[in-house]
Amino acid sequence: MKILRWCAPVLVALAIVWMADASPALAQADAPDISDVQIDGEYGQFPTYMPPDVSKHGYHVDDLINILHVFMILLFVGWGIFFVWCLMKFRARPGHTADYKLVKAKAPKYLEVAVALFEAFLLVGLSMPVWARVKDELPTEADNPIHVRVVAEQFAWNFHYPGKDGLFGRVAPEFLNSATNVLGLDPSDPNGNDDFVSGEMHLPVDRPVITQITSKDVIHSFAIPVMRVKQDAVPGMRISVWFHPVKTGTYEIACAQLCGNNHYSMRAILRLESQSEYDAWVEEMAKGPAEFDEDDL
Amino acid sequence: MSDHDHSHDQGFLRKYVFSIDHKVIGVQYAVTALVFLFFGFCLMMMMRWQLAYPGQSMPVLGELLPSLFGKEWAETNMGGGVMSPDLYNSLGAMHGTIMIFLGVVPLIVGGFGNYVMPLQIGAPDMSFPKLNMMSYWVYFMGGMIMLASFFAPGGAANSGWTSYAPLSVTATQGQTWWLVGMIFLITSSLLGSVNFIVTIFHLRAKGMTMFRMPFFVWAQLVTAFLLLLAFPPLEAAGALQLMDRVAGTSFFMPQGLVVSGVVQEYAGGGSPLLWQHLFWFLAHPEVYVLILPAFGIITEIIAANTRKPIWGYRTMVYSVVFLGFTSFIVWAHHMFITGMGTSISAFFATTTMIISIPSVILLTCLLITLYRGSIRFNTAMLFALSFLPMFAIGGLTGLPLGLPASDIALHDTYYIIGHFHYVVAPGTIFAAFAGVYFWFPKVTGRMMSETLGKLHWITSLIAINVVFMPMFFQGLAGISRRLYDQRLYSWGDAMQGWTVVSSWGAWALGLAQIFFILNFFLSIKFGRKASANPWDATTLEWSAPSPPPHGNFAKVPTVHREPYEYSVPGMSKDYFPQNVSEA
Amino acid sequence: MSAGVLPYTVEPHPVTGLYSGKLGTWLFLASEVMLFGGLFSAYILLRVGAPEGTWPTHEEAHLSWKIGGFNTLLLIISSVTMVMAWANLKMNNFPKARMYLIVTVILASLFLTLKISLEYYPHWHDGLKPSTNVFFGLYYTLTALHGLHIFGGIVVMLYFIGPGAGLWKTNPEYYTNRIECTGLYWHFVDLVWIFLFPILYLMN
Amino acid sequence: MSLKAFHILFVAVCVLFSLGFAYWAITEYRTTHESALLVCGIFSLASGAGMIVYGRWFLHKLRGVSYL
Repeated sequence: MKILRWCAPVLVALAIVWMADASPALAQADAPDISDVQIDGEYGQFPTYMPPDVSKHGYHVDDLINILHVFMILLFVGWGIFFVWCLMKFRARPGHTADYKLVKAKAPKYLEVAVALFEAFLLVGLSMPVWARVKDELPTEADNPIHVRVVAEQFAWNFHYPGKDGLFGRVAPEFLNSATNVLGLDPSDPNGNDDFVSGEMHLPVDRPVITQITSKDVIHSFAIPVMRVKQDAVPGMRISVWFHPVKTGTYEIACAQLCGNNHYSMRAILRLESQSEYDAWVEEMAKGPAEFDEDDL
Repeated sequence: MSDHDHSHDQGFLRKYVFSIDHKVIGVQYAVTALVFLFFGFCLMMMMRWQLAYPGQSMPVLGELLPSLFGKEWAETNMGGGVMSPDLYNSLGAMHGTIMIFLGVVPLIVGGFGNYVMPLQIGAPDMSFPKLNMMSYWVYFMGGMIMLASFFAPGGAANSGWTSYAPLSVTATQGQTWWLVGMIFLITSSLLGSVNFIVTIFHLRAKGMTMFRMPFFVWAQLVTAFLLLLAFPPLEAAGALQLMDRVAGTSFFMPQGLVVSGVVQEYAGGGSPLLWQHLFWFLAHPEVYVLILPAFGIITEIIAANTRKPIWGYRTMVYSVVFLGFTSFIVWAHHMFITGMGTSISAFFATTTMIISIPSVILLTCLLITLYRGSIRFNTAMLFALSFLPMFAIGGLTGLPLGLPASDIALHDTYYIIGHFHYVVAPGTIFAAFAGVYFWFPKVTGRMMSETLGKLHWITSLIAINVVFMPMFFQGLAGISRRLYDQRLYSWGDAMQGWTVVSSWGAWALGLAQIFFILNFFLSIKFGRKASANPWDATTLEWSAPSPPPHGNFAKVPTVHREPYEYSVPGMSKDYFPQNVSEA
Repeated sequence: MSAGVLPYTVEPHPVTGLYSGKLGTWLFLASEVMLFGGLFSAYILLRVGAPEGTWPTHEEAHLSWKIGGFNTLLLIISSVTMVMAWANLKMNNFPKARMYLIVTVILASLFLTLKISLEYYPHWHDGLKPSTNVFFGLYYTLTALHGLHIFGGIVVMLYFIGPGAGLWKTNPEYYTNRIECTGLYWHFVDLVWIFLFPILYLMN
Repeated sequence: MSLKAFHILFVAVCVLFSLGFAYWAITEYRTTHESALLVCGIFSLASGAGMIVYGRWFLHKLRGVSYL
C-alpha cells in the first residue's frame, strides 16, 4: 500500500520527463524564419548558462555572476545537507522525544555574520566598482569612441549615426514623417546633412561605443546580451551608455521591457565589423539617405 | 442589539453572505481567493501553451473561448484558435494582478488572517465587524471589475501587472477597468488593515502580552502596517494614471510623444519614471505582504510538528518588524536600469543587502527549530518544510538581482520570473496550502485526507520545480521576459526546449491540484471528525471548539505563557496550551 | 450594534489609552497622510523636473489668492466650530453641539460652493482644463480629491445631525466619541488644505 | 491623541500659516502695491495673534479633557 502511495508521483515525474523529451519536435513544426541573418554564438539544445561575451568590459559582470552563483550554490547545499540531516535524524518515532531546551549554538550567529560580511564585500568590493565603471566612466574623446543615438519606437530600433562630420543634426517632433524622416531631423540644420538612420547597428570592433538611448513612444529596453549591456529607453530622456565590442560577428539586440503587442518581435541585428568594413558602410549610408532627402524636399 | 442574542435566528443572508462574524468572512475570503488563484493559474496555463507551441491552435480552449466571447473577439484575439500577442499580454498582466491582489493576499491575509488571528489572540471577533464585512465586499467588487475587464473593448489590461506608463496610458480600455478595480482592492485592504491593527492592539485576551502572541499574529500585524502605509501611494498613482487616461492630463507623459507615427496631443511635462517610483513604493512592501504571513503560517506549523519551542522567537519578531520598516526604502532596486545614477543605486543596493539579513535570520531560526525536535511528517508539515528550501532558492537568487552590476545582465529576463515565483509560488502558495491542511479541521470540524494530501504535496513539489528551475537557465541566457514567441531570437530558439519542459511542468502542476480539490470537497463531507485540538497544539485557536461558535470561546481565555511550550520537561503531555494555568 | 459586545468601543484601552474607534481613525489618517504624501511628492517631482519655462507663472495660473484665502479662512473656522461641537458634547450640551455641527456643515458646503462656482466653473469655461498642462492637472486632481474628502465629511456630519443623533440618547459617550473621530478627520482634511493652498495659489 | 491635542496642533499650524501668508502678502505688496494685499497681510498677522489667544482660551476651557 505504502509503495503504491509513492508510485504515482514517480510516474508523474517520469511522464513529465517523457513529454518534455517528446515535445521539442512538435515545437519546431513552424518555427519563424530567422535564418535570413546567421547569428554567431554557440547555444546548443538545452543551454544553462550565459551567452558568449564579445565585449571588453563584460567579464566584470560575468565574474560577479559566477562568484554569486558559486556562493549561492555553496550556501544552499550546505544549508540543504543540514536540513535533510535534521529531517532524518529528528523524525518522530517511538522512543524519541523533542528536546525542550533551546540549543545555545554560536554557529548560526557566526554564519549569519559571515554571510552578511560576504554580502557587504560583494556590494562594496565588486558590484559598486563595476557599476561605477560601466555607468560613470564614459570613454573620453582620447579613446576615439563611436557615437550612435538609439531611438526606440513600437516596434523597431532606429540607429541614428552622425555621419562623417561626427555631429548630430537637431531633431524635433514637428519634422517627423514616418516614411521619410523617422527621427524628425531638422532639414535646415547643416549638421544633419550627412546624418543617416539605420535599422541595423553596425559597429567597428576594438573601439568604444557611446550610445545615447531614448524612445519616441513608450518605455523600451535596449539589451545586447552578448555585450552585457541593458538600458531602458525612456521617452523624454536621453541616457548615455557605453560598451566596447572586441570580436567581429553578427549578433542580436533585444527589447527587454514590455512595450506593446509586438514587443516579442522588436529585434535588431548588431554587426560587429572591422574598421575598414565599417568605414565602407558609413560611406555608403551617408550618401544614400541624403540624396533621398533632397529629392523629397 | 447584540449578535449573541441573535446568532440563532439570523436568516441565511445575514449568517453566510453579509455576515459580520470574522470566521465567516475569513472563509468567504479564502474561498473567493482560492477560486481566483485557480483562475489566475488557468490564465498562466494558456500562456504556457503559446510559449511552448507558438502559432499552434490551443486544444479545447481554442474553440471554447471564441464561442464564449463571440466572433468579433475571436477574430482579433484568437484567429484559428491561436492567441494573439494582445491576448497574450492581457493574460500576462491579469495573471500577475489576479495572483497577487485577488489570490495570494486575500488568501493569506484576508482568509487566514481573518479566521485565525482573532482566535489566536483570544478575541471574540474583530474590532470593527461591519468594516470587516465591507472590506470583503469591496474586495469582491474589485475582483468582479477585474474579471469584467476581460469583456472590455480591446480586452483586459495588457501593460503588465506593473502598468508602466506611457504604455499603460495609451493602452486599450481594459487599463481603465484595471485602475478602477485596483482602487477598490486598495480601499478593501485599507479597511482590513485598520481592523487588523486595532484588533491586535485592543482585543487580546487577558495575559496575552505582545511577546506571548503567536508569530503568525506578529506577521499579520507587520503586514497590516505595510498594507496601511504602502498602498495609498499606489492609490495616488492610480488616480493620476486614471486622470492621464480619462481627463487627458500628462503626469506620466513627457513632451513630444510620437505613437505609431502620430504626434500625441498631450501637454507634456510629465515623467514616466514617476509612475515607477510610486508603483514600486507600494509594490516592494507588497512583496513582504506576500511573504510575511506565509512565514507566520509555517512557523505555527513547524512549532506544532517539531514538538518544540521555536528557536529565537524574539529574534524572529524583531526581524519581522525590522523587515517591515526596511521594506519602505528598497523600492528603487526594481529600477536599476532606468538610467539611475551611481549614488542612488548604491543606496538602494545597500538597503537591499541589509533587508536580506532579517530574511536569512527568519529562515535560520526555523531551520534550527528542527534540530533536536521530534518531527511529524503530516501533509501540513511537508508543505511547510518544502517552503524552507524553496524560499531559500527564491531568496538566494534575489542576490544577483539586488546587486546593480549583475542586474544588468539579468534584469527583465526569465531569471527574475524564476526568482519571484520561487518566493511566491512554492514559497507563499505552499505555505497557504500548509495553512489549509493545518486549519481545515478547525474551520470545518473534519480532517483532510492525508493520502490525497501527500500525493498533492509530492506532485506539486516536483512539478513546480520543473516549471521554475528552467527559468533560471533561460534568464542567464538572456531571454527577455514577456515574449510572446521567443524563437525570433537565436538564443530564444535554442532555449525553446526548456520552455517546453517548463510548460509541461505547469500543466502537471495543474493536474496535481486535482488531488487538492478532491481532498478539499470530499473532506468537508466525509472527512474524519476532528477534535478541538487535533494536532496537540498550544495556541489559543485550538482551545475553541472545532468549528468555533459565534463569539469564538465559551469562556474568555486567560493566557499564562509563551505560545510554543512543547515538550516541557516533567509534564504528562508533550504540549502545554497557553490558556491552561497548571499542569 | 454588534460593537456593543466588543470591549473598548467607549472606554479607553489601558495600554494605548485610546478607544478602538479613535485608534482606527488615527490609523486611517496615517494612510491618508501617505495618500496625500504620494500626491505631494508627485507635485514636487514634476515641478522640479519641469522643463524651463513650462511651469505657469502666477498670472498664467489664473488662481485668485483672494478666493483661495477666503476658503482657507472658512475651513479654519469650520475646524473651530467642529471642536466646539465636541466640547459641548463633553459638557453635556447637546443642542449647542448640534448647532455647532450645523454651522460646520454650512461652512463646508460654502467652501465647496465657492470652489465650484468661482473656480472650477469659470476655469473650465475659459479652457483651463486638467489637460492644459501639468500644473492644472495637479491642481484639479489635488483639489478634487480634497473636495471629495470635504464632501465625505459633510455626509458624515449630516448623519450625526440627523439619523445618527439618536445614539446620544442611548449611549451619549459613544456618540461623543464618534463626533471626536469625525473631528479628527475634519481637522486632517483642513490641514491638507492649509498645505494645498500655498503650493497651488501662492508659490508660482 | 485626542481631538483636543490635535486641535492644539491645528492651531499651531494655523498660526504658522498666518505668519507665512502675511509674509507672502507683504512681499507681494512691495512689488505690486495692491492695497488688498496689505490689508490681508495685516489681517493675517492679526488673526495669527488671535489664534494664539484662542488657543489659550481653548486649553483653559477644556482643561478637564485628556490629551490622549
